[in-house]
Amino acid sequence: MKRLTSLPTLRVDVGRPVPFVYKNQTGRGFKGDTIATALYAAGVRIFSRSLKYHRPRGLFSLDGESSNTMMTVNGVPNVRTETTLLAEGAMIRDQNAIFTARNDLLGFMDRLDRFMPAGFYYETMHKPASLWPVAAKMVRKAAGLGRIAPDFRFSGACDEMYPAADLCVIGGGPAGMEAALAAADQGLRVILLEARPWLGGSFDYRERGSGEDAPLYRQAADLASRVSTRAAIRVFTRTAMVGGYSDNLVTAVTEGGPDDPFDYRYLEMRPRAVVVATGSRERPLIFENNERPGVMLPDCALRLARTYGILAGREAVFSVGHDLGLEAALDLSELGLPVRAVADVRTKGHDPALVRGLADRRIPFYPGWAAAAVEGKKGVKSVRLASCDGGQYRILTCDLLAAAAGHTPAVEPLSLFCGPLAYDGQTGYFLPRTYPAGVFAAGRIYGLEAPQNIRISGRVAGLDAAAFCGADCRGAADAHRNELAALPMGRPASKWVAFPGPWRKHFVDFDEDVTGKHIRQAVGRGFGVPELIKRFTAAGTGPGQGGISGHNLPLLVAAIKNPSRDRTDIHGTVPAPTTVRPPLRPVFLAAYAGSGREMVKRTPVHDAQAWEGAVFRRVGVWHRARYFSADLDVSEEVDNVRTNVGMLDASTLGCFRIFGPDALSALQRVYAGDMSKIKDGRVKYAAMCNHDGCVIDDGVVIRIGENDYMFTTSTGRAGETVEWIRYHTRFDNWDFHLVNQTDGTGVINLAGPRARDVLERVTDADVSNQAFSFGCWKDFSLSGGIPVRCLRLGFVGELSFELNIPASYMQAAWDMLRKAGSGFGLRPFGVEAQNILRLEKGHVILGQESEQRTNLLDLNMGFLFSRDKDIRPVGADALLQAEKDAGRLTLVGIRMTDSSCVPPDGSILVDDQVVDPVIGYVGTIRKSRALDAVVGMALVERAWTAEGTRLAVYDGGGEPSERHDATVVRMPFYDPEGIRMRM
Amino acid sequence: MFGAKHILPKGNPPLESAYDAVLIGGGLHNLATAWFLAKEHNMNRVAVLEKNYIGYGGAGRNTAIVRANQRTQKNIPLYKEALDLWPVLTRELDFNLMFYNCGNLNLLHSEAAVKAARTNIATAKFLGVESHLLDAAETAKRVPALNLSQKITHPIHGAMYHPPGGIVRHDAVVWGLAKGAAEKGVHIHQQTEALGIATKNGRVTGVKTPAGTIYTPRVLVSAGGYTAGLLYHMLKIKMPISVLTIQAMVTQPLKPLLDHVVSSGAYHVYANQTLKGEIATGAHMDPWPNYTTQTTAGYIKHQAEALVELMPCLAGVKFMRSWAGLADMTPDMAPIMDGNDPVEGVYMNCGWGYFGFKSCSATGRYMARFLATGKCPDRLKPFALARFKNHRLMGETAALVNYTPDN
Amino acid sequence: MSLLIHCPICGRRNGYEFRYGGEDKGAYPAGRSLTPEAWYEYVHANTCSAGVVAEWWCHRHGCGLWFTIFRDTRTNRQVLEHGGRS
Amino acid sequence: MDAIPRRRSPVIFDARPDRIRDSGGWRVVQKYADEGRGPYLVDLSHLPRWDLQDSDLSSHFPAGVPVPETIGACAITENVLVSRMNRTQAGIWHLAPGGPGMPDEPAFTDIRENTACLAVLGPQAFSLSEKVCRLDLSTPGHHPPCLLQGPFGGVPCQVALLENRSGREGFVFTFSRGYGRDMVKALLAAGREFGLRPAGEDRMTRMKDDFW
Repeated sequence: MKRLTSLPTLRVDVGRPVPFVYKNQTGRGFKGDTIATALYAAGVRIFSRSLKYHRPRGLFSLDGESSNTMMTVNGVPNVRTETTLLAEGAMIRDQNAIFTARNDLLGFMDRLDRFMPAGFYYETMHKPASLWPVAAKMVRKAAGLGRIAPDFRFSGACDEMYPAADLCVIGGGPAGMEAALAAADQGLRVILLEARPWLGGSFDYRERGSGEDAPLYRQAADLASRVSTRAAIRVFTRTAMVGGYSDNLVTAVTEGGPDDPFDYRYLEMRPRAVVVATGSRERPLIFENNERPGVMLPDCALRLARTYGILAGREAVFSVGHDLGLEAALDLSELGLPVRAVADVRTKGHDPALVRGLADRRIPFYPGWAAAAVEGKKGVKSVRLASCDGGQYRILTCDLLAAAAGHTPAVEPLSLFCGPLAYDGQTGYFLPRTYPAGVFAAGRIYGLEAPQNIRISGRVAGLDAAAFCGADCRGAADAHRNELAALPMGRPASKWVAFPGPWRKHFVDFDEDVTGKHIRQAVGRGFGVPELIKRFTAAGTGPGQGGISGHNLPLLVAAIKNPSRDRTDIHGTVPAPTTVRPPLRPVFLAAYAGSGREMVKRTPVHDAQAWEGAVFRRVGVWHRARYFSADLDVSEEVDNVRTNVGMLDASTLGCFRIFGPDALSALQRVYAGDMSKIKDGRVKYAAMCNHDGCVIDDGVVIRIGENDYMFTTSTGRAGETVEWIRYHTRFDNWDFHLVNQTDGTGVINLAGPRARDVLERVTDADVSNQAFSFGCWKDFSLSGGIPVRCLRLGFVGELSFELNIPASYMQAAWDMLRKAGSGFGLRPFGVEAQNILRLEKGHVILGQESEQRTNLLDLNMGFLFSRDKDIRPVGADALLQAEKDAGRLTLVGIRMTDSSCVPPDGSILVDDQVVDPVIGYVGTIRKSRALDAVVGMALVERAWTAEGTRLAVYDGGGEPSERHDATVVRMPFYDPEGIRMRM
Repeated sequence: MFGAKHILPKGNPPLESAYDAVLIGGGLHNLATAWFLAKEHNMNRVAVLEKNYIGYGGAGRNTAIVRANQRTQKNIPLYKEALDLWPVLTRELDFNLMFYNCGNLNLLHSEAAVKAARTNIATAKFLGVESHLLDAAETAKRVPALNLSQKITHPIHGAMYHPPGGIVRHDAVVWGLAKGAAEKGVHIHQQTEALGIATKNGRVTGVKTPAGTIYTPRVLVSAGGYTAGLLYHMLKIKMPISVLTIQAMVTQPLKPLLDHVVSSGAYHVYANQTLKGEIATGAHMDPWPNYTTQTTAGYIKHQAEALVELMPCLAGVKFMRSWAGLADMTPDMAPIMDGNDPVEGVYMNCGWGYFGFKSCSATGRYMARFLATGKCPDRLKPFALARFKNHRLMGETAALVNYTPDN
Repeated sequence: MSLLIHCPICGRRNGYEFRYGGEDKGAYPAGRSLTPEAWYEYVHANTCSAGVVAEWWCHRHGCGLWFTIFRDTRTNRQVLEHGGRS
Repeated sequence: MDAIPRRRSPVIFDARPDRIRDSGGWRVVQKYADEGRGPYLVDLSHLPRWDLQDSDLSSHFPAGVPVPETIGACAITENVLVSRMNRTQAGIWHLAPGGPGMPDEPAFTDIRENTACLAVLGPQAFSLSEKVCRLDLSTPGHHPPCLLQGPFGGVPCQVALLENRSGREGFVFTFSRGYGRDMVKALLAAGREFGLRPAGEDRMTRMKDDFW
């Protein structure tokens, strides 16, 4: 097709062809084309087949209001070709058709509509019962539009941005640009979002405005250049708002242009004020076959010509209800499109200049008429126009019907901020009932159509927003408001719904193939409001998200429920439309995911361990080394700790300083035990409970000075500890201070019978058992002056030195110990080896042996609870009350009868003789090489806790009758006297 | 052939001055209770009061996922009975509830998760509910779109596979039960708000509505997220509940890609493909109470980040619609079903969190029995409110919950 | 919805920077030990009000302060800049 | 006994050092071979940082100056930044070597090991920040030097704005040490389009006239 190349409004560069491949044939569009405009220019009229009836669908609008032009591009399904810029070499395919969209073997579905009334699934296919599973599979295969391969990989670059601004203006048309300029004049930092690649809105492609001097496109260009050169205004084009949330949170997605370092950029901002100036679209006209390829909105036909240089047909008929429709008909006629007739449902109130223009061009004009039907299977062959009273009709041949009933404001962004919409009898629009603080609107969204009015309303909104943000400009805003009030209002568009009839092929929603008949059926079955009809018929749930049906659905409901009323006068009975929800337009998951940044903590010896072959796992916010051996039973790591010496990186444990006059009081509040009894140089083991008495953390506390303590927490709790202590002391006005030293404190647990031998080689300090015995702590230096705080603990049950080392020295200390230990068989061990070692000692790991509901007493840790402290600790009341309850799960040690049988962690204990046969849960169970037995810890009902009780373990692998025998045994299993850790 | 009868009552039936039972809340649990009261206990002078439209709350805003692989022996049988009821209800209501038995896969991303799954699997199997552990390769065979790389945030170790589960069309359940109950004489009053519960000498006497007081000897409050607030404001009964918004969203419709319900605790995600071809996904709750049913920007982004990592092909798919509902969470993730305490004749059924849909059929049946006999069925006894003051949390969740200050 | 909270120290911030700390029920009841009922009332029982509620929040990802606000649970909006306690 | 043990920053730049100084075990890169034309990313983790907490902060004079009275305000003296975090707490960060030693008082804690410290300096520093955080660094409401406490790069940070005039942009921030490597990765990825490059310690000192 030859393009119109000399229009001043053109946005394609006809000197720069862009090749593409459509169904194995190469074609060519131009720089600036969308995929759909390029295809349209290449003669493509059927872009897709509809979801249910497989009806042919074509280009209807240009802003993505429906799924009509969704295609598969470069393997990506459901691409909205009408808004997607044509890229060099794009591979374009139809979807949801057998063969092609033009010749779809499923086209017969359209004739089966009688068997598919609204909600037909609910009342069919379930008798007999065996039918449904088969039918469901067929439905599943038939449903869905595009296809994506499981191994598809998205190749685009995505990132994200959180721009700061005082005002965000949504919509870069004349009203939005005026608002941005007015607010910037008042010193606001402004962000302007525009979904199209250029600013200008509806002015961009229009020549005439009633009584204006400069053509509208020139006014748009002038405003755009002023906006673009203002430092205080940041313009984001190709950026569609997708979400709006309370307190003015705005999200948007930018599609990257050729010069951008990204393909999609997710934007999120929270300006103080928002101006919504998204203008209006055309309200689709409902008639028979109103979605045939060849039927499109007048604005779509106009933009095809003025923006892309494409005349949409050879011969056109217009059926409109608004002056812009008349303007489009006249303009297109002047551009060379033969217009056979223009119908307008309004009998009066047209812009006389436009009517005169039509007459001058000898275009027959039918006031009080509308399109009633089109003929033609794969395109428009003729149109039946009828007078709105139904008395007369005329059939006209044409290949293009530009049809709309009037305007519908693009109110969706506003609705996200303002909540439910209500019918406004003046404009026939659905508009917000209330506006939250800081949210303003301007322009055509309010029903303003005269260019001057649109621009002034933008200024008013910009000044109102500035005043809201604290600028001294209320007077200026009011002056413009008065100026606007004095101007004549625009001419209202029609409120026409549809000719009476069964509406069998009158499509209300294109995506879901919902007709007026379906709406009527839904109402008849008791679904009286749009929100329920949406659920019953699926209207508005498709990719267009109500872009086609949003305005018409409530009007149809009102017309159905009030059949006697005049069809142009149903307001007052119009129900609210369905709720608008984000995203306002479909957004790639990749675009939402953005830069996909991941923040995880690494310990200071992460690399050192990786070099030794560590396999890391995420533990809370950290990477921790779980294994060092290739064989995952870690027996070598375990044996080495028992026989030689191992080193474990425990840097992830929480480490805190607490000091100040009331530090002890704070510790007393959160720890169950009595922290006033900590002896100098000694380590105190302690547990924290929640109000329920359930253990949430354990660690050690030492006193490092007057009113000065250090304590440790588990890895998972470190992040919560400061807020936990502050929370539980928030009413006390205590004077104490906390410092989280977790990340700064590297920890190496040097454990095993040769641990002292290794340590003595790197320090001059006396670390003999006499000078430094079990349960003590001591500060000293390693070679070269590395300061360490060393705690003698016994979590793994061997002689252990827990070395707390400043993080920056950790690597040096690790290397030093590694070297010093080479003669003693030193090797690192990971968390899984530690798990086995501590299990053999009967030491609990919270969350592994305990559940959410497990309290301190259930774990046999009553010795950590002090009943008579001055300060009642968190959880004390619950512990005292639960103490008397004999029905609680309690921790026991178990040993498998068959030492070759190792049930997995998480196995259950069962007894068929009781009402509730699951009597316990195995926390951890392992083959112990040191003991040559399989031992574990389990929570069991109190009646099964006595030593020697036989238990049946069921692991869930085989049949429930396949049990393994176990016995309750005393803990610790290994070195019960604790001699080895005291060596 | 079609469209002969109403599904929803057109307009309201007359509001009578007395009923045998008044059910506050027109959601799934009360509609099911009403159905079973009429069907199994011949109690059909029953009113269901709904301040909006039936199915407007959680009934229409849930995952639509059904399963019976909970953790404890108190819970599993209830969900198992609910699962078995879908085909039965489809037949009895003569309404296609569209139970799609595709099976559920719970992805496991750590040794700890595998351990937790073992407990669920063993308990389920022990109680006669099918459930298996799959390794990573077997999991990927069932869901080819999954990312088996070790380099992702939470690498996949395997899955808990639960073949009896699947999805049910939630709106169909609402409409089917409403149609069935109304046919048996139950009065469903839409747009009728319960304003208060009248009591005398510790007994319920009636329910106040804008149209006057309805006299009744028994009232069941089961209004989803609103239940706890109603109990407090009508009767000063304080519940251990936090009401949170839970969100979900769908992608554009696709040809079949996911053959099972897939969920992941570590990523806070479930995803399943609906009969229409959309991938329905969700699971997140912002951890603070509120009664809005609005979605958040943070969540849709989080969901995309998670899914793109878990199933990379979805990066090229678009989200098109999101919504939210209310989840009334308890400290132990198990519901509260109780009655006659502290007010004789007042029953409550709440705290379902995000499990309310999958359980509604069986719960309705037991609550009907409770109301009809005045005696708590054994199955419901463990769910009494008193368990909280007795420090007997249920054990449905192994980990601490993040929406109460108590952790 | 989105959550915007005014921290007494840091000002208006994204709600995800904060951690919810429950309805403001005052200090833990005094006395040596509580009855199970009184304990339940303080620890677990909520009014679950749909309306303006006084509640505790912590600026977890910012200054770390615990403070109270008044928030309308129907709109998810803070209704006063400060709740009075911190 | 033997050589001074090496101390390591949590941050490693993949860039070729041009000039290095040794200081108490730290090997500090003063300059990299190619630092670009800004914005610059500078690692200051090796310099001292102290935490000061007391119910009465007015009795302390870290680096010889009083703690600012207004919460969020900062003072810079002798290349040391003192920030008021809340009623009872202040942060003291050395921005260049050679500052005073930490007072031997219990109210002070040496937190150099707990945190990593990075500076982003030069044109478009704030454009970069918009890609990794929701904090509004560029509002005219801030009066640098001042402190913001909030998530940056997804993790809690203390961010000190040095200057927010256009063309003279800069901020220094600290965060948990364990995130060092991922933070640098995130910043360099976000800053690529602006030309962000690692720069040596000297860059901070050289640019200080822009900031204080």
